[in-house]
Amino acid sequence: MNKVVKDAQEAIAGIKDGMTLMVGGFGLSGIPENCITALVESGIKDLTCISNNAGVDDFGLGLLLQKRQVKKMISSYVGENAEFERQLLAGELEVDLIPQGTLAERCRAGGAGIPAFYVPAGYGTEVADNKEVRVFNGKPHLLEYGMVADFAIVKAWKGDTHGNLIYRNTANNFNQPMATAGKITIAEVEELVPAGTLDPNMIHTPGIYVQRIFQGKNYEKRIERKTER
Amino acid sequence: MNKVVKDAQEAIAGIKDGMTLMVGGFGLSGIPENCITALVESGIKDLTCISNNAGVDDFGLGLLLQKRQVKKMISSYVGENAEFERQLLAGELEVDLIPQGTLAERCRAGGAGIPAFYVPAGYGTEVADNKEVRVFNGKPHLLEYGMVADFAIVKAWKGDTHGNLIYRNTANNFNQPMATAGKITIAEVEELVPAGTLDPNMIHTPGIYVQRIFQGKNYEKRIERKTER
Amino acid sequence: MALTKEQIAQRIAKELKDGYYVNLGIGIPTLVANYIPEGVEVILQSENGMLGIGPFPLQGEADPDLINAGKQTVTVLPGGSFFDSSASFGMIRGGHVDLTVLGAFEVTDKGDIASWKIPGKMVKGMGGAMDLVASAKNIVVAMQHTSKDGQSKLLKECTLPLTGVACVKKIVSDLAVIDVTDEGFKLLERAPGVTVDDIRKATEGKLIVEGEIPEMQF
Amino acid sequence: MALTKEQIAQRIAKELKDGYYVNLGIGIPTLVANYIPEGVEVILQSENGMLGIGPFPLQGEADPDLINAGKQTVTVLPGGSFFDSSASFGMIRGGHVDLTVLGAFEVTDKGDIASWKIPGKMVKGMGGAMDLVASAKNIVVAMQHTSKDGQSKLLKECTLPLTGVACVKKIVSDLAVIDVTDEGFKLLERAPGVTVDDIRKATEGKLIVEGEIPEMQF
Repeated sequence: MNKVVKDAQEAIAGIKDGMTLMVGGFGLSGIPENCITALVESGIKDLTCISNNAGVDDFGLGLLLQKRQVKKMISSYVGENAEFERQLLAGELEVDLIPQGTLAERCRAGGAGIPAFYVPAGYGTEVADNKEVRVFNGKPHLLEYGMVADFAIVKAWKGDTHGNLIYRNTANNFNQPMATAGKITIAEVEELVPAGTLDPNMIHTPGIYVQRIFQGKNYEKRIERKTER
Repeated sequence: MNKVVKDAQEAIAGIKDGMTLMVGGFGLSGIPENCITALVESGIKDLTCISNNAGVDDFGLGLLLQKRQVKKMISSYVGENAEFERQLLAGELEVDLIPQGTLAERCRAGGAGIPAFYVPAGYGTEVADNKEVRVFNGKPHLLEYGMVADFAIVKAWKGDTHGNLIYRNTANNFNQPMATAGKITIAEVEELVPAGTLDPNMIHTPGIYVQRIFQGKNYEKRIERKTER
Repeated sequence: MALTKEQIAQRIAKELKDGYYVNLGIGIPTLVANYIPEGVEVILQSENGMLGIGPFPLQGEADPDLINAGKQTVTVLPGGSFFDSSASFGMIRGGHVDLTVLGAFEVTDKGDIASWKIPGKMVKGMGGAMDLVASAKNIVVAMQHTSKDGQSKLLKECTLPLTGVACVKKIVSDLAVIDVTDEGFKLLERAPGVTVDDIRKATEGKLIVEGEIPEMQF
Repeated sequence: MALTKEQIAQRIAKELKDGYYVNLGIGIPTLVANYIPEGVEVILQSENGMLGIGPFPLQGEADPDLINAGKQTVTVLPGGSFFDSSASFGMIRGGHVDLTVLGAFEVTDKGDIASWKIPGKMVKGMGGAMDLVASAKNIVVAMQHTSKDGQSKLLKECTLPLTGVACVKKIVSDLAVIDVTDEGFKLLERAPGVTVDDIRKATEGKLIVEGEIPEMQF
């Protein structure tokens, strides 16, 4: 068993034009910086990206948008990216906006073999268009579907050679559910340690979900809104 | 905010005849021993118990069965309890047997506000009787419902005064999903520490789910099948 | 005198009870944290995956791995915890959060809310707002009673795309505190110096005024 | 000569590939762990919430908080992890486990399996078996080819309540290795000294025999 790859270039091998990717992170927190850079350099295009946000103009997934490598975004909030808004209004980009909790649960469900489930979020709104409505306990719910991706790309704080991952603070966010939902899951970590180093009670993502892992480098970890006392 | 109660007697206050309880544990591992003893002493009866197993004849939920306090068991496997089998065959006990993964997911869904979801487990078997069947990706699935309980009673290794819980090894099992699904959740822990002691990245059950917590005593932690090299 | 944003937040803070788990939205709702009454301990949830939001970090201590749902750097209080987004919305969807405070463009007298989209002008996305309003046990909206050009935002029907239907329980605007009841907007309190008539004029939806309406106390 | 239980386990172990995540059921399947081929690293999953099951503990080191799905005390290997039951079955249901080995009372030539209930005689429950068979990518059944009184357990239709339908991919019995194909039971290997005719007599379901059938190698 060998899941360790050298770097982001090696990790993204096999990602092709037109594929669907899940990309972890919330805003710029917990995004897989190394893999995003490698994707930008690769020139792979027509990607469908499932990611809560779309980065900012010049960082995160914004870099892929800038280079027009993204055909479609599936997100809950894209407000920080002006280029995104421009491409969307110009009809150059398809966008599927999904309530954040539904998006997270669709990833979790995809990974957990649950093809569909009911949630109340979005009932009575345009999100409900063309969706099945069903009443449970007197309250209308929408049928939502589990989601999987060709590749899920996540960022963790620590990882081991078996693919076990630990996230740090709010950099966990979508990384944990998305890690379960990739046909192939790539994890980049700040620190890669030998199997047996991490406490088995404190693993956020068990190694079974991770096919490729590497220690990333030069993390910028940009802060979107630095707020101090 | 004060969630700490003195002991199991105080913790189970408000549990009444006829109520539905979720009780954590797998076999005898991770069961809330103190609360079970308190329930036996209380004489509360006609209980519906949602628990993966039914204990053994003289330990765990077996003690409640012995005293005929249980009207109905909702479980996946009850094979270790002869008294259970006797009561069942004699028609003295109602039993709802549910595939283990479906049972766990129904608890998780109940806690997470998902009223229903589809799973493949049980399709084509007697478990599918009277259940809605729906095909996703060419495969038939059953509609299953989220479950909640009047009280969920769980056992953790460590807990803090805010109700945050950490489980140990395979004693986690059903405790974590059930903790989310009690209208009132009671946690008994081997060690109760002040809030701020536990690493916030390593909490299995966030305190929001726990209404009452106490440090249990005299844990027997009986082993069902001691197997050594 | 219409309330300032800070005063709206201050008034909402009086809704907090000891032991509450609270989700505060972006904008005015975030300010509510500054006015938590003495002796009341509330635990703030952030839908990006934490419980126990503390104050903003000290100078030089901002942590890129520790942000709130508005992407601001924050700190974590003792007893806090971190978890993933699906777990976070499980908490919200399951009704474990006691109180949700959020902003709105428009609210109706049936409790419908529009807060996420202005067609042709703004396409940012709903974020977690639809999940929050669909499942919260108790929703308080912090908002301006009217638009800058004087149009009411407390309506019979929303003109903007909805975030959720029949969900808002209470509104604290710059003019009034209002309960959303089965019969319509029920006026509870007036901003200091604001008359019932002022509020009536600023409210397009059905307004119920019963008895003497007290001024807000701060 | 019919295989012993140990030999059935030994033969199944040859199905393991390096890097496989494997769930071994109670009984013969558990014994498979003793025969993992050299140079092959597999990680064992236990549906009560762990990856990386190690050997039974040394004398005096049994831990009540560390058991397998059969409630036996076990150990955890480096790189292992613990998680709750819903996460564990998420793993199973999501198809992340490469191979599942379990026992059976009966299997049909369409891949149906009965393994959990004998009406009027045994009411133990299905445990995780229904979840496992409904979702595993690859299911190998370890079983006796016939009952003690010589009745075939490889049938056209199960006589006992089903655990799952059209799911079994391979059978290793005391007499044979058999693939379950769209056309029926396809005989792959014979136990040493057992003839094709012996197997034919012991198999009620449709048996496909093509060409020379080799003896199993150990």
